[in-house]
Amino acid sequence: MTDVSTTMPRKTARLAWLTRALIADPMALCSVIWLILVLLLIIANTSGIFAGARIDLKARNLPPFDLSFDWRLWFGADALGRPLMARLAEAALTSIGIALVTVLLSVILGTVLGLVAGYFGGLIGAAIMRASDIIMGFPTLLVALVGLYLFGPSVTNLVIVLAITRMPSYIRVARAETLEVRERLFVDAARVFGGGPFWIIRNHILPIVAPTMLTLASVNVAMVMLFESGLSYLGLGVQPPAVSWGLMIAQGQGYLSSAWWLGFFPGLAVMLTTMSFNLLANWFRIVNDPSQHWRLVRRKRQ
Amino acid sequence: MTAPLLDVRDLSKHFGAGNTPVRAVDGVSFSIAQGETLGLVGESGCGKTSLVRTLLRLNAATSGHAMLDGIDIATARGAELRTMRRKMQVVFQDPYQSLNPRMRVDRLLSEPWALHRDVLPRAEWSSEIARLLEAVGLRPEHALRYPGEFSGGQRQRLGIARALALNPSLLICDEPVSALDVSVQAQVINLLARLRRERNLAMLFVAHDLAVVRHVSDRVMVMYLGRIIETGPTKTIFSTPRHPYTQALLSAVPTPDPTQRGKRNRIVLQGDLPSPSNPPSGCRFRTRCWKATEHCAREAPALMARGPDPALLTACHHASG
Amino acid sequence: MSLLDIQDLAVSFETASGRIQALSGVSFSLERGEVLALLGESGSGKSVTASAIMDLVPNPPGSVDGGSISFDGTDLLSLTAPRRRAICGERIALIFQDALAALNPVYTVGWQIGEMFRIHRKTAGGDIEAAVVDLLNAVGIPDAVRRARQYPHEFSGGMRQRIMIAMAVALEPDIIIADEPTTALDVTIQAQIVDLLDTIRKRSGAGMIFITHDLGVVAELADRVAVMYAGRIVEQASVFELFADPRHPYSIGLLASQPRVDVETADLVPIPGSAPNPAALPSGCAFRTRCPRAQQVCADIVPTLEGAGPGRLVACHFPGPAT
Amino acid sequence: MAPIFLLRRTTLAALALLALMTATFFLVRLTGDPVDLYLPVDASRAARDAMRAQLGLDRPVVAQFFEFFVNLLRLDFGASLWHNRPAMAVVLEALPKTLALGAIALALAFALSVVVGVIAAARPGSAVDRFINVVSQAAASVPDFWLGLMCVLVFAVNLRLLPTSGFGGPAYWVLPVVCLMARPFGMLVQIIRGSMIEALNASYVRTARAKGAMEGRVGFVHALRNALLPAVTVTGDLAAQFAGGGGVVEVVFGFPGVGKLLIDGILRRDFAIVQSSIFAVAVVIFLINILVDMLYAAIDPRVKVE
Amino acid sequence: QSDSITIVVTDEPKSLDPCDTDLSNNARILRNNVTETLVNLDPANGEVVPSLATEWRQVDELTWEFKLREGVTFHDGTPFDAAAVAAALTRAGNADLACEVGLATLSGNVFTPEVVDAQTIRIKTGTVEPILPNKLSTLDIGAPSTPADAKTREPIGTGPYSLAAWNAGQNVQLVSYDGYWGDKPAIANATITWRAESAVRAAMVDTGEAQIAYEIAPQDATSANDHAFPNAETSLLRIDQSIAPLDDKRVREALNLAIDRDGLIGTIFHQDAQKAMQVVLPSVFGYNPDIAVWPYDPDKARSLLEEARAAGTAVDTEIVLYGRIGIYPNSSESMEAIQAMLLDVGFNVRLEMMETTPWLEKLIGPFPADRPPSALQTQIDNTEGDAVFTLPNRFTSGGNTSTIADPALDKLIADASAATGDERQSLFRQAFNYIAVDAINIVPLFHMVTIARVSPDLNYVPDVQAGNEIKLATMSYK
Ligand SMILES: Nc1ncnc2c1ncn2[C@@H]1O[C@H](COP(=O)(O)OP(=O)(O)OP(=O)(O)O)[C@@H](O)[C@H]1O
Ligand SMILES: Nc1ncnc2c1ncn2[C@@H]1O[C@H](COP(=O)(O)OP(=O)(O)OP(=O)(O)O)[C@@H](O)[C@H]1O
Ligand SMILES: [Mg+2]
Ligand SMILES: [Mg+2]
Repeated sequence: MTDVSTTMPRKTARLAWLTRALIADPMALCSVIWLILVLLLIIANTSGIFAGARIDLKARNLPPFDLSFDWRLWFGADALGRPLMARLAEAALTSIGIALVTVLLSVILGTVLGLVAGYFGGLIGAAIMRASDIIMGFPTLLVALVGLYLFGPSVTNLVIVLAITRMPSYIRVARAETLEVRERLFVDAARVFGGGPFWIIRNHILPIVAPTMLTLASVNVAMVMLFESGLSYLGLGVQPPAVSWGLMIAQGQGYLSSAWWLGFFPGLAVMLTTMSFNLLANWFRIVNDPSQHWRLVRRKRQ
Repeated sequence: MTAPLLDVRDLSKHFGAGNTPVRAVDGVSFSIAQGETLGLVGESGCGKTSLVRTLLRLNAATSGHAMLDGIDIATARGAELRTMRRKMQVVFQDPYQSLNPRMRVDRLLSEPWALHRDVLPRAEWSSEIARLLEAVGLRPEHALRYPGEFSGGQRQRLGIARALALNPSLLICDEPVSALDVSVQAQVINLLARLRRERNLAMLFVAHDLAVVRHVSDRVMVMYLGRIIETGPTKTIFSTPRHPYTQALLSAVPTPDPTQRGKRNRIVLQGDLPSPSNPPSGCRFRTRCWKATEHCAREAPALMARGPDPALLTACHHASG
Repeated sequence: MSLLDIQDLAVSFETASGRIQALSGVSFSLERGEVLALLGESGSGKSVTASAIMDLVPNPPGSVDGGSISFDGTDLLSLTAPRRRAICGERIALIFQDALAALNPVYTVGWQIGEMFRIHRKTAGGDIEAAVVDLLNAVGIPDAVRRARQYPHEFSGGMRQRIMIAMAVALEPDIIIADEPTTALDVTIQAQIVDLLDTIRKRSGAGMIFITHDLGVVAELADRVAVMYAGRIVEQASVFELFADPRHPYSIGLLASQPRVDVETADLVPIPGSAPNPAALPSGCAFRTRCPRAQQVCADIVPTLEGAGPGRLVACHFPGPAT
Repeated sequence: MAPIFLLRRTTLAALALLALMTATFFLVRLTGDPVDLYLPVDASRAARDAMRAQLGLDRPVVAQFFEFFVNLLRLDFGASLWHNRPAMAVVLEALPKTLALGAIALALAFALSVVVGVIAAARPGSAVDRFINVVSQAAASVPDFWLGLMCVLVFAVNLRLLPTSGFGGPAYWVLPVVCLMARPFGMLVQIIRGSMIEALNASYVRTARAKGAMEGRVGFVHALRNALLPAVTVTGDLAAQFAGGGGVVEVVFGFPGVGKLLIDGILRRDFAIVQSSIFAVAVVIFLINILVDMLYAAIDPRVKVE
Repeated sequence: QSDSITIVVTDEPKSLDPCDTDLSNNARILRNNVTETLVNLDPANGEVVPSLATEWRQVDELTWEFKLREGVTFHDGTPFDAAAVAAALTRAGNADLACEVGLATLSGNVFTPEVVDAQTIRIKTGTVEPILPNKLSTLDIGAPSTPADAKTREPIGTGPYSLAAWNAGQNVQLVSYDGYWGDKPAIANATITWRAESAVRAAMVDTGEAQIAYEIAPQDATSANDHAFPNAETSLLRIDQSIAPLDDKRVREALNLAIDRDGLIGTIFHQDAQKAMQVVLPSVFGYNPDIAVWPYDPDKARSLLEEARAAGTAVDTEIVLYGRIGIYPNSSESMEAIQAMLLDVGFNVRLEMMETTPWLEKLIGPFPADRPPSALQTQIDNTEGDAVFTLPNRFTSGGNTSTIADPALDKLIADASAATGDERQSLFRQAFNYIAVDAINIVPLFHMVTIARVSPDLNYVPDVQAGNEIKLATMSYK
C-alpha cells in the first residue's frame, strides 16, 4: 500500500493486470476465445471469403461434418443450399450487431436518465421512474409488434424497440447507484468546493457508476440476444431475407426431423455467445471488486 | 474586539417533517474568532455532523443563521457563494470515503482550482500541487497515485491538502482523526496544529475523543442531543466542568495509567442517548442525570455563566451546586 | 501448565498483491483468571490471533501455517474440526467488535443466546428460555422476557454488545476473548461495557484476552499486555511495567503519541511513517523503517522475543527505556 | 400487514393498471385492423365496412376508448373475435394452466438451485464449484425455445419417451417444465451461490462458528436464510414474468396457456383477448408482488411490509 | 382403442358454426362428419352427387327445386326437413352474422328459400344462377335450434358424428351418432387436435400420438406413409401491373421466364406439385388445358429486360416481393429462392416477408396510389369446381384483390359467368389465357399438393377434398 513504488506506466500496468486476470479465469478466457472466433467468422464473411454462397437448390439440406465437400460446407447447407457456415456468420453479424447496438443505445440513454433521476430526484426523477415502470409493465412482444408494424420490419426498428424495452433496467440501476454515491463523502467534498450538479455527476458519480453499468450491459447483451432470437422465432423480429440466429432456429424448426443441423447450430451459437457475455460480466465484476481479486490469483497459482 | 469569523445564531436542523422530526441540531449559537480553534464534543448521534453539514450548506438549515465573515451561509448566491466556499473548507472523518477512488491525486487536489478558475492559472497547478503535498508531509511524486494506494493517515493528509488548496480562513474538521490509528493520529494532530499556526487558520474541531479535543482546542463546546450544554475555555472545562454530563463524560474516559486504576471517582451513566425525535421535556439530560429534579422536567435550562468563571457557560439548573 | 499456551503461531493470507504473513512466530500464554491485553494498531494481527484460536481463519484465502495452540493441555490444532468446534464454542468464547454484524439479523436474540445451550447441552426448551432471561438480566438488559423475542436491529449499540456478552458467558467458559468490544461505542457506553465485562469475568473466574488499541482501556483492565506490530508480538509485560517503562521503540512511541484527557499534554511525539504494507514487509525487523534506533542489523536479522527482566519480553535489537 | 397498507397498495396498483390498459388499448389498435383477417378474401367492401361498423371500429378512436374505459370499469372486457365468446372467460381458462406450469417450473428450479447453489458455495473455486458454475451459466444462457425444440427432437421424436406437445396428463408437462426451468435454475444457482458465499463470510456466521455450531448448522440455519433474500427477489421477478406466460415455450409445445393466448391474440388482432390477458396477468403480478413482500418480511424481520 | 382416432391439423378452428364452413379448418371438422350439405362434389370428377338432397332440378331461370332425404334427424332429435334448410340458408345470408359461407360462396346473389312441403324446397335466386348445386355443396345444414342471430360454438347437424367437446386450445372431440341415417362408421371417437409445426405433426403419427397428420412439409415427407394429394390451391405471384416498370409487359414476361420452376419442385415444393399456368386445377370447370407452361429461360428474360430498358422503361427500379410467413410450407424459402433467381437475371428486387395482417393489407384493395412496384406471394383455391368462384373477384376491375383493370377481360369474365354449358367453358378458357399470356398479370407457380401422414394401420387415402373434409366415416383400422 504505502510504499509500493509503481514505476510502470499505469495504462500498461492495468492492461497487464487484466490479461493476467483473464488468463487466471479459464471460463472467461474461453468466452473471449469464442467471441474472437465469432468475430473472425463475421470478418471472413463480410470480406467475402464465403462468396459463392449462392442459392443452390441441389445442395439443399446437405448434412454437416462431411469433410469430402468444399470446406465451406463442413457445417452443412441450409434449405436453399447455402453453406450453413456462411449463414451462421451472416446471422452472427445481425444477432450480435443488434444486441450490441441495442445495448449501447439503452445503456447510454438509461444511464443518463438514471443519473438525472437519482441525482435530482423530485418531479423529474419521479417522472422518469414512472415512465420506466410503465415500459417495464408491458409485454415486450406487444411493443415489438407495434413498433415493427408501425415503422416496418427493419433491423433499425427492432433495435429501437428493444432498446426502449431494455432501458428501464439501466435507469433503475443507475438511479439506485447514484442515490448511494450521491451520499458519499467525496461528493460532499466536491460540493464544498462549489461543484455544481453537472460537475459532480460527470466527475464523481459517473466514473463510479460506469463499471456497474458496463457489467449490466454485458449481461444485457446476452439478454437482448436471447430476446431477439425469441422474437425472431415468433416471426416478430428479424424478417427474411435478413437472417439472425433466432430466425435460423425458427426456420430450422421446419426441418427438425429432416435436417436437425439447421436449427441446432444457430441455437448453440446463441447459447455459447450468451454464455460468453454472462461469464465475461462475472469476470468483470470480480476484476472490479478488489475484495475478490484473490479468486483470480489463486487460480493462477494452482 | 473584531467581529467573529463565524457567527452562528439559533441554528436548527430538523430532519423529516410531521410532528416528530429528528431534532438533530436544536437552537445552537456560538462563534469562532479569526485563528481560534473551537472543539466540539458529544456522544454519537448528538448532532455534531448535522451541525457541520448545515454550516457547510450541505444541508439547508431549518431555522437560524450562520454568518461567515459577514456572508449569510444559507442565502449566499453567485459571487458571494463562491467567496464563502473559498473561505470555509472541510476535512471529513472517513479518509477512505472522502476521496474519490477513481481520481488520481493530482486531479483530486486541483479540483478546487478547476472549480474556481480565478484562483490559480493552470500553468501553476502542478507546482502548487507539489507544494501542497510537501506541506502535509507527502512527496510530490505521490501526485501520480490513486487514493487507494495510500494508508489511512496519508489519505487524511491528502484530505487536508485538498482543503487547503483554496487557502481558507476557516477549516471545519469533522472527527478528522477518529478513523486513524493512535500512532498516526498524533501525526495528523501535529500537522493540523502546524498548519494552523502557519496560516492563522480558524478551526471548528469536532471529535468524540476528549483527549484529542483537549489537546487541540482553545475553547470547547459540549453537545448533547442537539443542544450545546456547556461551553468554555478548554482549561476550565477540563478542570472544573459544571454540567453533570460533562463531568460524567470526563470521568468515563479511561486513563492510560494503570496506577490510577480504581482510584478515580467514576461516574457511569445509565441508559442510552434518548431519541432525538422525541427528546425529554425540559433539560434533555435529565433522564440520565443523577441530579435531576422536578424542575428539570419542566424548564429547559439556559446556557449561561453559572460559576466563578464568566467564560464558562453551562445549561444546568443544578450547576452551581 | 497455562490455561492457554500459544507457540510460534503463523497465519498467512493469499491476496491479489501477494501473500500476506498476517502472523508469524506469535507466542504467549494465558493463566486462569488473568486478563491479557493484545495491543496494537489496525492490521497488526490481533483479530487474526483470535480467529486462529477459535478456528475461524477463513480458508481460502487464509491458512494456519504452523505453531501450536494448546488449551488446558490439548493441542487444538491437532483436533478434528468437530471436536475443536465443540471445545471452542463451549470453553472459549469470542466477543466481536461490531455486534450488529455479529448477530444474525434474522433470528431473535433469545434464540441466538439459547443456541449455545442447544448446541452444547441437551437443555430442555423451557429451561433454555429461563436461562436466556437470566442471562439477559445478568448483563443488565431490562424487561428481559420481552426483549428476548426481539431482533438485533431493535437494540441500541450498547445493548447489542451486552447481548454478545450474554451469549459468550452463557456456558461459563474458561476463556473469554473480547475483540475490541468497545471500539464502536461512545465513552459513556464504553464505560458501562468495560465494567460489565470486568464484573462478569471476576464472578466466573475466567481468563480473558482483551484485544484493543485503546491504551486507556488496557490500563483499566489488563493484568498483562502483549504489544503487536505487523504480525508479531514485540513486547510483553505486566501492565504496570509497560506503562511505566516501555522498552520497545514502538511501545514507547505509542505511549508518547497519545494525548491525555486528565493532564495537559505538551507536544505529542508521533511515530513517523505509517504501518508497512503487509504484503511487502521490510526485511528484518518490520518496525525498523519507522524506528529511531534502527541500524543495519535490524534490516538483516529478525529480532526474537527475549527476556528483559522478570516476566517481560522484548523483541528488539536495541531495547531500552525511553530517552 | 395493516389494511391501510393493502388499501394504499391496491389503489396504486389500480392506477397503474389503468395506465397500462390505456396504453395497451392504443398500442393494439396501432397494429392494424382485424377485419381483413376475419372475413374471407372474397368478402365485398360493403361486408367489410359492415363488420367494421359492427365492431365499432369505424368510430373515432377516442370514442372507442371511452367505451372501452367504461366497460373496463365494469370489468367487461368484450368478446373475443376469434373465440366468439367473452374474452375474459377464454383468458381465465388459460391462466390457471400457465400459473400451474410456471409455479411447478419455478418451485423445482428454486429447490434444485438451493441445493446446487449451496454445494457450490461450500467450496468456492473447487472443481465442483467450477463445474456447477459452467452448467448454471449454460442453463441461464440457453434459448428456452431452442432447448424445447431439441428436447422434442430427442425425447419425443427419436426416443419416443414423451409426447411431442400438447396438453394432458403428467407426461405432457415434463418437457415444458424442463425448458421453462432452465433459465431460472441457472440464474438462481448463480445468485444463491453468490449470496451464500457472502453470507458464509459474514460476521454473524463467524459468530455461529465461534459458538461451536457444526458446518451444516452454520450453512443451513445461519447462512441460508440470509442468503435466500436475493433469490426470493429474483424468483419474484421471474414469477411475474412467468405469469405472463411461458411465451415462446408455450408456443413450442402448443401448451394452451395465457402466453400462447396472448401471442395468438396479437397475431390475430384479437383486441379483447390481448386486453383481457394483459389485465389478468397484471393482476396476478400484483398479487405475486404482495406475496413476495410478505415472504420477504417473513424471512427477514428487518424488512417491514409497508 | 381400435375405434378411436386422433387427427392433427395445423390450427385450431376459429369457429365451429355450420355457416362458417368456408374456412377449411372448420369444414374439416364439420363437413360430412357433424353437419352435412344438400349435395356433395365427387372428388374424382367434380360432379355433383346427392347427399341430404336426393334429386334437384332447375324449375326456371331463377328457381331451383331440391327433394330432401327422408328419415334424417339432427343430433338433438329434431327431424331434418325443408324448414331446416330454409333456416340454414337464411342464416348464412344474414349480414349481421358475417357468415363465411354467406360472405364468400353465396355472395353476389340473393337466395330466397321457399318451403314447398317437408321434403321439398325451392330456392329463388336474384339473378340467374347456373351452378347453384355447386354453391350449395358448401352450405352445411345446422339444426333449427341453432340461434338465428348469433354464432354457435356447439354445432348440431345430421352427420355421422356429433360434437362431444371443444376444449379450447387443445382439441375437438367427436363421437359417433347412433341415429345417423347412413351406415354406422367404424370409428366411434375422433379427436382433432392441432400443432403449428410440420415436423411435430409428422412425428406425432410416428409416435402414435395421432393417426393422421395433415400438411406435412415436403422435407418431412420421407416415409411411405405420406400421401400427397392436390389441395385445390395454386400458388403464384400476383403482379401489380399498374406501377412502372411492371406496367411493361416485357418486364412481366421476364419475371416469368426468370423462374426455374423445375428447380423448385422436389426441393422446396413437393415433387408432386404441378407447374401451373392458370390459377385453377384441371378439375375445375373452365380450366384451359392448352396454355403452355412458361419455360425457364434466363437469357431471354435478360434480353427482354434489355429491350424494355432500351424502350425507356425504368427497369432498375426496386421491385418489392411481398411474401407471407407460413402461407404454405417453406414459403420463406421459396421467396428467397425466387428473389435469388430474379436478381440473377438483373431485376432489382427486395424481399419483405410479413405476418398475415400486414400482408392482407397488401393483398386486398383499395391500394394506395404511391405504392412501390410489387409482386405478391399468394395462393388461390377453388373447391367449388367452377371458374366463377375464382375469376371475378381476382381479375376484374371491381375485384377485391385484383391488380388488373382491363375492360376486355372484365367483359369476358362477366359474359362467361352468365353463360352455361360449352359457351361458359370456352369463355372461361379464353379468360384464363388472357390473364396468363396476353396480360401476364401473374407469375403462376404450382398446383399445390398437401401431404398427409397416415398411420399404416389405418385404411385411409386422402383425396383432393381432404383439404376441406376429413372423411371420418370412411376410415377404419386394418
Ligand atoms: N439525513 C438524515 N435524515 C434523518 N436523520 C438524520 C440524518 N442525518 C442525521 N440524522 C439524525 O440526526 C441525529 C444526529 O446525527 P449526527 O450524524 O449529526 O450525529 P453525530 O453527532 O455526528 O454522530 P457521530 O458521532 O456518530 O458522527 C441522529 O439521530 C441521526 O440519526
Ligand atoms: N480474510 C482476509 N484476507 C486477506 N487478508 C486478511 C484477512 N483477514 C486479515 N487479513 C490480513 O491480516 C492482517 C491482520 O489483520 P487483523 O484483522 O488481525 O488486524 P487487527 O489487528 O485485528 O486490526 P483492527 O484493529 O483493524 O481490527 C492484516 O494485514 C489483514 O490485511
Ligand atoms: Mg458524525
Ligand atoms: Mg481486528
